[in-house]
Amino acid sequence: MQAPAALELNGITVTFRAREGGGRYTAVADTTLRIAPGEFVSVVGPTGCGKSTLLNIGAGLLAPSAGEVRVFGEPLAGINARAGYMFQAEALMPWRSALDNVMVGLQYRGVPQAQAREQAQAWLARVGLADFGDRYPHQMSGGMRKRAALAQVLALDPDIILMDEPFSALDIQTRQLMENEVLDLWAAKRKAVLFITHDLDEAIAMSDRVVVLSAGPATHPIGEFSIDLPRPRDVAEVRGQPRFVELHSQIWGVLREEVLKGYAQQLKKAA
Amino acid sequence: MQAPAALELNGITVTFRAREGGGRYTAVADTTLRIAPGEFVSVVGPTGCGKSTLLNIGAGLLAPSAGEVRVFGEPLAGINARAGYMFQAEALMPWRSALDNVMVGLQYRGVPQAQAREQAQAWLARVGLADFGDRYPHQMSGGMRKRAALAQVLALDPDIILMDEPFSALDIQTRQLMENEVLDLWAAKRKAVLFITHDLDEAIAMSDRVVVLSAGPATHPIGEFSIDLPRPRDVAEVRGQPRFVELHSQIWGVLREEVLKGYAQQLKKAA
Amino acid sequence: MWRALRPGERNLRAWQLVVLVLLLAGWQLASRNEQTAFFIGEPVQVAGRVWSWFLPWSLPPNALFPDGLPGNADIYIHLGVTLLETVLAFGIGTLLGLGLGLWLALAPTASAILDPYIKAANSMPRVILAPIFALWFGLGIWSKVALAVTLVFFIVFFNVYQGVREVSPVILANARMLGANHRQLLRTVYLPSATSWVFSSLHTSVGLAFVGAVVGEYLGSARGVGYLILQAEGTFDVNTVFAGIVVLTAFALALDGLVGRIEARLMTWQPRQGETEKL
Amino acid sequence: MWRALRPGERNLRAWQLVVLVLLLAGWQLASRNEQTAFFIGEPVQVAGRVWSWFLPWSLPPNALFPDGLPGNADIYIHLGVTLLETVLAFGIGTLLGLGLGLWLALAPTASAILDPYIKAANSMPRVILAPIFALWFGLGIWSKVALAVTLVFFIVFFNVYQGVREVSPVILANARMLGANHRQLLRTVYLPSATSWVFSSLHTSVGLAFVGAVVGEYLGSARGVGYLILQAEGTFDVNTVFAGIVVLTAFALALDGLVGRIEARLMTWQPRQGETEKL
Amino acid sequence: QGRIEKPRIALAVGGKAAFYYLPLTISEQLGYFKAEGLDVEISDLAGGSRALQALVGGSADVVSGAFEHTINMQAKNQFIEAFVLEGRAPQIAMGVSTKTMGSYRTLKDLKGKKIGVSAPGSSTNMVANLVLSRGGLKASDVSFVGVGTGAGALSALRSGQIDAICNTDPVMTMLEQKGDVKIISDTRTLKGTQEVFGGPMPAACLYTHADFVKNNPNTCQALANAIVHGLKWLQTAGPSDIIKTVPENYLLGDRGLYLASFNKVREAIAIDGLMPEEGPRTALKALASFEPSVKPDKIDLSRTYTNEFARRAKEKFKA
Ligand SMILES: Nc1ncnc2c1ncn2[C@@H]1O[C@H](COP(=O)(O)OP(=O)(O)OP(=O)(O)O)[C@@H](O)[C@H]1O
Ligand SMILES: Nc1ncnc2c1ncn2[C@@H]1O[C@H](COP(=O)(O)OP(=O)(O)OP(=O)(O)O)[C@@H](O)[C@H]1O
Ligand SMILES: [Mg+2]
Ligand SMILES: [Mg+2]
Repeated sequence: MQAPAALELNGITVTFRAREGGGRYTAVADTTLRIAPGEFVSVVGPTGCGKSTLLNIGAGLLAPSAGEVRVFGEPLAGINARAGYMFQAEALMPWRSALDNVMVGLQYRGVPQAQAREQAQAWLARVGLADFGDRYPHQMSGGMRKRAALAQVLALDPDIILMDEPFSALDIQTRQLMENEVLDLWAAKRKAVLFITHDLDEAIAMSDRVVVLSAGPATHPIGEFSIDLPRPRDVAEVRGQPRFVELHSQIWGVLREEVLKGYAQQLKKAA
Repeated sequence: MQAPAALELNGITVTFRAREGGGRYTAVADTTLRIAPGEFVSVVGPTGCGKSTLLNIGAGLLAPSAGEVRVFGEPLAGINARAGYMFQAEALMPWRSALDNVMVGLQYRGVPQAQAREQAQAWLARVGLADFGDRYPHQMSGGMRKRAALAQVLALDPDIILMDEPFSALDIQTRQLMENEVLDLWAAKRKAVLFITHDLDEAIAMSDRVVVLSAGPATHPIGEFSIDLPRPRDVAEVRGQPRFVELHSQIWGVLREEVLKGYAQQLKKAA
Repeated sequence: MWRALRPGERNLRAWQLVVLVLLLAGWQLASRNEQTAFFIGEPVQVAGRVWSWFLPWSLPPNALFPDGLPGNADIYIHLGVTLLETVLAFGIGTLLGLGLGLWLALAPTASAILDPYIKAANSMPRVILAPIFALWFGLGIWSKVALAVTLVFFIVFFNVYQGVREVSPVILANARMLGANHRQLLRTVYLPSATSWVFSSLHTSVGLAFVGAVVGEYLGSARGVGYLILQAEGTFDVNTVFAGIVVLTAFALALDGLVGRIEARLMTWQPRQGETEKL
Repeated sequence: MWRALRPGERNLRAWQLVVLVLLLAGWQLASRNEQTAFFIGEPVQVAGRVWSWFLPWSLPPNALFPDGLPGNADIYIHLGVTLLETVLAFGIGTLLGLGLGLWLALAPTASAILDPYIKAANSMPRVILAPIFALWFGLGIWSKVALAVTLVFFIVFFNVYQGVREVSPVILANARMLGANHRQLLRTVYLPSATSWVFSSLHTSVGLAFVGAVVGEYLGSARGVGYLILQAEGTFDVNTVFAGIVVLTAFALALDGLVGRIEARLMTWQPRQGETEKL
Repeated sequence: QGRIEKPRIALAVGGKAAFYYLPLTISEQLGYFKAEGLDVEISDLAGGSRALQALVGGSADVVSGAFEHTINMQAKNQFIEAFVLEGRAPQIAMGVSTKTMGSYRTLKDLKGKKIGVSAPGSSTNMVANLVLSRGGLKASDVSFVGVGTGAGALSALRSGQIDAICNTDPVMTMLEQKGDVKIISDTRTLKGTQEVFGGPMPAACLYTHADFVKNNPNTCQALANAIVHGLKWLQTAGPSDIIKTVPENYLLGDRGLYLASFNKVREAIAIDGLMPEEGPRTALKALASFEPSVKPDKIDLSRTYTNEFARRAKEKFKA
């Protein structure tokens, strides 16, 4: 018997009611995805294909129109309490300073105030915001807000980590620092990670497996690639390895075709 | 006599009142930047250094603590009416559908309704959203919102285009399509463009000049690189050229050092 | 069994009816006590009064109404007057509140100067002003409209004022960069963004417009539902008083329903929960 | 020259004073007409009345006050009663409005069922309910508190209700993912996010709490500023009526100032304009 | 005299400053309640009917109000008893506007006109009805406007918004003095009352629940004593005494006016607190003609009042 997957999406279909009375839009169709405990899975796909939607399903924030979600073997009803979710959109509370935002999850857990503050401060430091704990979100730059959100999620030490383009607002250098931070954490605690990114390099450098989604509507996985690069990896160095380049061009081939297909559809319709 | 610069930032310093009574934070110090008409300038720098702040100054949304802004030779007071600004944060009106959002600027200009609708629809098609005109922002994916915002700004055909990480939420393929779209537009109409990005490839592939900013606080330019790659360029192809690689490693050298410096400062303080 | 009865979207009306019946039953029970009945009337008698007001058919004496029930159908003129006053007050008060709220929210200096005066005006007991309104506007409908306007206005005003100031700074900056002038900003940014604030205040003020009109009539008039209520109070006819209240309440709910409809139409853009479709 | 006089942050108080003086001058002018003065009083006489109420020193007859000005210092008991009623009503109404608003905003089924009843209750003319309150709460302060609560409650309620529903869905989802339970969501998301809504309603309801207390006293009491006003109206002493209104208004402004302070403290997180420092 | 059962009395009155309730104010000001060992708290309400409501609701023990209320309440099966009379005429006068009805000759001229009353359904409305019925007019031939008993009433008439007014003092005296109205009927005098009501019409009195009277005889006696004491004082008081006794702010800011009004209504003030024999019947007749829900044959007038206390009080203050 296999151990149950940390997160298991079985035949998920998501149909949005497009607008009042109007038609429907099927964002995701019959998608199955399993993430084993301790596995790092990246999802790539053309913009607007349904990646965030899938993550919302996995987090329990959105109920699928069809299909089933299982968390460590249990069917999911309501919020996925074992997951931490870093949203694509900005989700910091504007009425709390950076430090208070990072603390809030710990407070929910009932961690004593002083200890929560200490842990939160340590996390802020790890994402390079040690000096900015007293800033309110509107006083931070876009990248700083993203890092604060990252600290907020990681501080809780969840079993499943869902991340939606966490590093897209960071410069390359900071990005690599953050990537290594996440990889270290992952390596130490063997979390299950579901990671969305547009950066194929990033996806390959970090993951055990990369899943490519088709263009929408009715998105579904069209390719899965096992990344057999040796661990531990340093995200900056791994990019030079020949196996990396090989995987990159394989995945890129699939992805490129898909994006162009989606885009061509669009242009054709527009014409 | 030289023609006046399209946008001229002279010795700009920006100091924020950090919080109630508390100290101040000087984000940008004594920065001078000139963009000639028809010039494409990219700004790169570590996250949180002050890039968006500079753009806000150039747009007239923020008054500098010291220094002066000139637009085509005229000192700027209030909003910069000749500039279009694509924000880093999400700025679509949630109560308007994508199409209405793209139309709104045209409506402000008094373009007749039917014509505005037609133009807006054409722009939506150019950014690959022809089918999504009736979606409200919360019904679009992150990347779709970004593209709608791009269409919103470009539809107005401003003389100066300010863009703050416009493509960071897009997949590589869509991103290149959009980059080419912007380059085509720029080539056809010779706008002055001030472009912020974290992607050095993108900066080099698109610009006439790349400005590197130092880490904050008191950010200021620490390097300027003329990009002498031949035009017209295709952003995907240009990356293969040896001169590209050379420029890349030059700029990268400056930037990398700066980022590490800033980060080290942070970590030291945190320790 | 319990699942079918559980309150939900399906059986909402049914549950509302249950609550209504419970209320009426409680009322009827309470009115068994003579002394209490003196204050709260009896639902059956109240219903009878409403019947006489609206319907032209008399009922012969029966168990519930030992004296029979005349069918006078004589409320329409009173009701018409009160509704007219209410609708006028609601309209005028809302427009004034919107206008002044927008203006002051966008003119910080004027607002800072006038601020204490507006708050002072809001804390004046309106009832005491009634004679002054009667002097200025006569004893016709306009003095009642004026009184009700003073109630509606402030509620709308404060909410519009706050709503405008809550506009997202990024969206505002974006609209300004897109070239919106003052009027356009108002129309395309401030107003849509303040809509939910405005409607929240409208829900409160529908009720208060009625209150204002009735109290105005109550303080001096020749017709209107408030006049009927006052007359009934003078003769200790509490059933008529409550019949008047019931009728007014019904119309207030109708007007509020209208406001709710407009709101729903204007707010389609808002995200709602459960937008995925169950297959 | 004009620049120095131009309204701005500096000379705000001065300008407010100018407006005040203009208002008083207009009042004084209008009161030159005998018939008008009969309704709006004379500012000087009103000031005299306020003097007698508050200060223990008499003035000898003079040009303005041919009969002299007694220094009775006798308002304190009345004022104390009215203030107590107001503060109680404001506190209770706000708490009830907050509580019920939060509850119904978070319990969609209950809110759907109760919705028409709450709106109906809001559209009841409170003046008519006064005798019922007197029945339940006696003629002491509690019946006045009850009346004022019915005014305050609904305003707070509707705003809280709407405010809670306006919470950003992303922030809410984030808090839920971070493991907030119901109570924690309330405390860390719904309440902070609804603060500006709550305060907007508090600004309206400070005034209405006074109105409710005074009207309650006006309808029947043995002391309180509303009682003084009722007495004065019965004897055509319009100056005293306005003196009462002036005194109440001053206190309403003071209470509102307090609310404003708390608001400013709770809302520091909001972006303000002009955060750059001019050197 | 026995122990007072309830020394703390909550007394409700609707519009205390009016002449209608002058005896109450006098007794209060002269400390006669205290002298009887009572601690009376007088709550002023916005109208006589509210005072009655306070009594029924239990928030007041005793009301100073119109005698008709006792009949009204009996029609609703509540037994209320008057135990000392303050006024023997309703002090209501009716006049026509000299401005809009300069050519007034007979009551018939009022057909189709607007008549201001203090409130629809109130005793001023009833008096107006009775006056009109003497001219052969029905209530539906005119329209009644509630104008209150304050400044609003004055301005409504002066600005021509109403053509006639039926109101109490001081409103009527003020209008009369300025020549704004021509009085056509006057129940401030006994003669006018006789004309309008066809008999003596009891007005203000102290009343309370019949049970209360039964259970607190000594308290009622003390109250009656205080009022009768005040009535006695009023018999002999000169204008300067009145001015000195009544609270400063009741004087309308114009002593001359106050005294003029006082002289008009003086006759209407009761002499000894006793209910005249004919009075209740007159009141019932008037009320029944005005209000269909009051059925004369169902009312037991003997239960609406008692003269027992007033009689004893009268004896006490004979000296
Ligand atoms: N509430 C909604 N109502 C209707 N359609 C929606 C809704 N939410 C998302 N969609 C649609 O579902 C599709 C997938 O959206 P999603 O946000 O999952 O894309 P994504 O893959 O995350 O894209 P990106 O890379 O741009 O973030 C899009 O076409 C979007 O328009
Ligand atoms: N309103 C404000 N009050 C105080 N500090 C502010 C405010 N706005 C920005 N800052 C600070 O100014 C600095 C520069 O911010 P800015 O947004 O310009 O950075 P950026 O270069 O755009 O970063 P990113 O790449 O992350 O978007 C940051 O340290 C930020 O915290
Ligand atoms: Mg997404
Ligand atoms: Mg930025």
